[in-house]
Amino acid sequence: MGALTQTATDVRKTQTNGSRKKWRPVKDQSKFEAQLDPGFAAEIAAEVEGGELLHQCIQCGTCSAVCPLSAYMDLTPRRLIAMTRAGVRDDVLHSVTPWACTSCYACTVECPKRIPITDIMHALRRISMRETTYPRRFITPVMTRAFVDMITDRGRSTESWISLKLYLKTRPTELLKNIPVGSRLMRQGRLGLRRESIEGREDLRTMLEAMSR
Amino acid sequence: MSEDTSRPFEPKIVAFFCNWCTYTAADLAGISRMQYAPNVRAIRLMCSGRVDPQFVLAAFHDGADGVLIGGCHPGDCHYQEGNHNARRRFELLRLMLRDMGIEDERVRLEWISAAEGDKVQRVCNEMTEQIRALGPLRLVTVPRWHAEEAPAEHVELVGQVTS
Amino acid sequence: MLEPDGNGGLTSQPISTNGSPKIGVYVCHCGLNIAGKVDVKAVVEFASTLPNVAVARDYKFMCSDPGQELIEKDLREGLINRVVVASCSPLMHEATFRRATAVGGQSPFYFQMASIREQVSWVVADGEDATDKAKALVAGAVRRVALHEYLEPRRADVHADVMIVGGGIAGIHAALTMAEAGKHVFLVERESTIGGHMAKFDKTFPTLDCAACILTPKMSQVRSHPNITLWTYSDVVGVEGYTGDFTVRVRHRPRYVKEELCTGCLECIEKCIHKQGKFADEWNEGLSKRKPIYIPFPQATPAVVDVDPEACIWFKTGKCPRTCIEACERDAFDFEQTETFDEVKVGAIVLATGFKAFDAARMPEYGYGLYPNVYTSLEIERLLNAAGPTGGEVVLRDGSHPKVVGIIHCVGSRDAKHNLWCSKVCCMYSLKLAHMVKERTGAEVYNFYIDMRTPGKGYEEFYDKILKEGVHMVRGRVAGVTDEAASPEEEGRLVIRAEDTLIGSVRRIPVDLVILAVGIEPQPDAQDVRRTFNISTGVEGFFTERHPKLAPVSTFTDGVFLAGACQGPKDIPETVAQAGAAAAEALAMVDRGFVMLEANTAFIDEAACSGCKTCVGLCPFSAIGFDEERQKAAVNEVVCKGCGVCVGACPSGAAQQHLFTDAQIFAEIEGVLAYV
Amino acid sequence: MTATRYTYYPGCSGKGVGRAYEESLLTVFEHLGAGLDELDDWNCCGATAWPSVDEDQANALAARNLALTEQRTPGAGPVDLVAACTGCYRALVRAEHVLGERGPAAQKIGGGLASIGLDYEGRARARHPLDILVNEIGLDAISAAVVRPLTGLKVASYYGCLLVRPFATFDDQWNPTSMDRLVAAIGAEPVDWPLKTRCCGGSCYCGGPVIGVMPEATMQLSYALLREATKRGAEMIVTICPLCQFNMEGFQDRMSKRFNHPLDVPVAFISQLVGIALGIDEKALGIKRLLRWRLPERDPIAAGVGSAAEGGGDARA
Repeated sequence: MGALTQTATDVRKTQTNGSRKKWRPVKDQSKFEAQLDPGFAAEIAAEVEGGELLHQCIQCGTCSAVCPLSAYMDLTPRRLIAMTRAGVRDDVLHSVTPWACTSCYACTVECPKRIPITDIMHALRRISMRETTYPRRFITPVMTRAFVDMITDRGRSTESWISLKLYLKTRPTELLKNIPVGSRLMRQGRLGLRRESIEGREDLRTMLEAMSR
Repeated sequence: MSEDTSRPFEPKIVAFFCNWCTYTAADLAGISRMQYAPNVRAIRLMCSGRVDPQFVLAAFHDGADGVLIGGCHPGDCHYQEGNHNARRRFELLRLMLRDMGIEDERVRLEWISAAEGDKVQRVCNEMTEQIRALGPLRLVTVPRWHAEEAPAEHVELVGQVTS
Repeated sequence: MLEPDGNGGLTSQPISTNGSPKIGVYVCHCGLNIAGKVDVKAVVEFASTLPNVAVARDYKFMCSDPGQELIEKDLREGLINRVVVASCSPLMHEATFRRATAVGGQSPFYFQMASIREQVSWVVADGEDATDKAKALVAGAVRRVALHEYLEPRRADVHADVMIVGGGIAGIHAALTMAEAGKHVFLVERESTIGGHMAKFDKTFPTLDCAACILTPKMSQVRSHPNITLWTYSDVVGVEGYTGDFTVRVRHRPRYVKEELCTGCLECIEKCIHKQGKFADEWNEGLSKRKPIYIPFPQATPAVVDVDPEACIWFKTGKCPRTCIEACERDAFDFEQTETFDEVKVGAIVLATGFKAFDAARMPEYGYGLYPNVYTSLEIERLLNAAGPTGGEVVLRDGSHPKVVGIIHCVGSRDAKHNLWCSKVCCMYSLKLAHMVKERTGAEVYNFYIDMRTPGKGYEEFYDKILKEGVHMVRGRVAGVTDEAASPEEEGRLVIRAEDTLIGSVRRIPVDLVILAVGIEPQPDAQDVRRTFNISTGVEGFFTERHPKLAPVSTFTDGVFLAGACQGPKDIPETVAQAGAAAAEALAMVDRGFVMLEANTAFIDEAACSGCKTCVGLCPFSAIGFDEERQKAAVNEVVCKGCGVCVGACPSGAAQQHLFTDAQIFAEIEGVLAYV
Repeated sequence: MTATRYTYYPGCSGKGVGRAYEESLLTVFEHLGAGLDELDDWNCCGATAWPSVDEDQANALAARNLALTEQRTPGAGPVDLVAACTGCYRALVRAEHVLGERGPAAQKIGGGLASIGLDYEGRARARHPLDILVNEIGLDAISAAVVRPLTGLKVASYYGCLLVRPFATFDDQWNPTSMDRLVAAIGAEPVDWPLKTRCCGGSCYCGGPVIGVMPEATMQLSYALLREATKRGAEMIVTICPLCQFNMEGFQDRMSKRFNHPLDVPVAFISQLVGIALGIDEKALGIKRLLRWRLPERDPIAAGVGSAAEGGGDARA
């Protein structure tokens, strides 16, 4: 196959082929007012500079359409904003969407209402870290924690250590798949095992502690 | 005027708004239900160029803690250049007020177009905040050019400065 | 007579007075608009304690007939001789209550208003604060009105002619309405032909009648109407005077052809030494080429050719056989033409300067200017137009026909990065274009919209018809147009990326032609026009009407009226309706023959005038003269516009302003501060 | 050329997967008479991970580096901090913005800095090396110094997310061109393409790329870039972000299998390519650290062309 006919996505006409799916009972999906948290939007707005703009969202979907990762999210960014505004706190904080965000800021820049969507994603991550609602078996929250711990301790990050630790912890199979690349990187001096560190480690801790007070 | 010490200090601000731009902007703020500090009391003039420095002094004399003058943006004056006159006069007035020990924050000149209801809101709120922080107007020093006549009451000041 | 009051200010001794002041204070509830926040009873009680107050009352709606009758009755019965109404803004109802005061038998200027709605109940959060502020404003008005003096209302004659600026459908309709009523109309258009944007369209929604068929008869009527002077290639460069008596200076730019001689035979275009069109034809949005000598479109009015000096060889090099001149049997060419000016007096002015279409290149994500097959809606209008560059065929740049077409709504509209407002017409014209493109090409058409807005007579029905025709509607704002192909069917095509928000997934839709439904924005020179005519614009740049609901065609400058999209986005039916309204209001004024002017002119107290001449130089209208012999300044009250700049500057307090004397303002200052 | 020296912030990746970036930048700057001096005891910028824990702390981390830069260069004037990694660059610019607004967040961050005896006066500004190369050293000076013009080499410039988002500091947000202009200045042929700033999936996240998290998504995203660039004739992709470079370069074998599309596209740092054109030794540019590298056969290093260019350069100098 020549390069020109290559596609990133397997685009085929969907055919049912008479295949059947197993019936599973569907739970009551209606949202009762009592289940919603009317203060959730305000909670987010307080976390993020300009966050109150989410009240002005017109649900145009630009964020979802520019998002490079939206295809892999359980809720598109637009839906996440709508649910935040409606106060569907539980579902939002359990969503994988904020964790799939790569912080590329395309949504923030393109939003016709200037809603700081990326920063809202970060805020949702913070809350879901605090309340440990982040998705299980998903590496990013764990990695974030490990990264923050490493910087708090040493002031700089050493990629090899974090990657190794986390692959071992969460995705051993991925580690295996990436061994060829990893070993080449090591040979080429791009993946060392020497742990980076700064002299002002004490300073850094003092500063961070001063700020968490 | 007796000062009620049981209530926290609430500044009184007299505003002179030109009919065409700033007064209309204040109407717009009203129509748009923009809430702002109740401390500003607006007096409508046809043009900011009508503001006589005496008005400002009279306001301070009569108990105002601040004076706000609102006119059209430069180039937008309904009467061609009344706002330029207002500005020139304002600069001189400010120098004089400084000598009297009146802080800069207590007098303010703002260009607010008929479309800028939000600016009325912002300026009124800002000014109220600033003056609340400064506290009530107290004339501590006497203008330089009247030093020999001290102690001067501000009743006299108004007369002396302007006559 | 003005005398120093020992306070540095001056006390007014009215020249003529109606006796010692007996003031009536009337506090309006305005339903719950005021009473819902302000304790009206408390304000009335407070007012009754103020000096000179004889009567204090409250009423549900002071502006209603019974409300006004309260005032009139108290005046007639002699209970009061001055009036304070505490209600809405004076810009709203001052005239109403002045009239009531006059009906009650006093000079209408024995009246002062306290705005306790716009200034108080609508902007103060706390009820107690609001009541206090209302009291202060009432006190200011009471103190001031005691010093009001007897004034005669001023009357001025109105010039019977009118001017209309802008020859689009709004200007055309207003001009014809007034001309039919027998007024002489000067219609000034900056382009070489009238017709405006409407003349470029093929069909109009929702009826799909042909734009030219309904517009061109009106255009020729303008041309032939004995009461209309049509000036194309012209603009207004200066306006002086005031309502009823404006002097307008108009510049005529050279078109190098004598309009009165040219018959529009177009022989000269044929004979131009350029055998082919070579220059972008603005009328066709640059989609075709024209010669240096051209006529925008066959029904251009006036049907006179234009010479483009930027393109014409004669103008550029001075070397050309000028075959055009030879071809002209009427000897209509005049290559020496220069700018000329006219100055006319008119009583009223209608501004109908229209809009500008949003420049699609400002949104690079849609690829306009980058991908040849991304068009703006105006370009498609030209392609659809039988008189357009393709004779009405919708074709791609390579001449082929599109099989799939995407129409992107809200381009430049509802976008904080560009224009915040909804342009109002795009939903409907996009549906129209969808229908016509589908009809002409048989293509599949996708409309990408944020919200569908189809309010209007027959509009929702039109939407329904389009849905029935099978046009695809995708609810989602398009994030981008790209030629990046991610699947075989996308190869070589443009791909539109949008979230279909109703199914909750991002869709990539390959199309051959993209139409950008560009929005409406103010003309780029709207700010200059605003200054010339002394009116205002909103932050977005559209001209501001006097009142958004109750005075939608007049402005704060008396005698200047608005019609069409220069005041805000509008479709054709609305524009025509507004143009008719503007014409009617201008007519009402012109027909009456006189206007009442504000009494707030300046005057000089000769006894106090020191002859320093400060005021003379300051007056922007040269209304102050100086009597050298007596060394006194004097105000010409006819010319004075009542700004009070001279009054503010007069070092001796000799210059004063009716209704805004120093004494009155000092009293108001004291009033707003002394009590609450 | 006068010797201008800049304070330099390598970022964690500059010492790891982006080592070749650092090596080539240092060499190329030195060669062009503009040295880079590493900021003493710099710390991690906070990346995009720290804001997921605490936004103010993230900005404080970045701000410590800005404050150290000011401390290093006393005076009243502005002082530049050249941040190589795009992610670090954005984090530093963001801290500048937040501190510049003087709001409550700025106060909190200022308090943090004060607790370790530091202060950010607002003099230090983050600069991107691309900005310095194009707008300070200048394209004219660079093309004058070219000894090995890369004539005919088709290069797609990949800018990544964070150079122009959310802050577009020195280039256009929708269509940045500074790298393309640089490519043209060294004689190569820039390939115009629509994905210059589309996310590569690598996530500028110093803990490691997203491929570990969502391998399928990441491969789709980087594959789209490689496919589109090569489809438009690019023989090489150049970039300015260590993680983008790694992500596009490192997984080509896996992508080839996944998408049944043989891929072998060199992905280099722009500084490496500039270095090659300037005639700098490959070793000093860290070329061997790349997983795949090749200049096309028609490599115009032929003596005639090379010396002609050199002559031109001399004439200008």
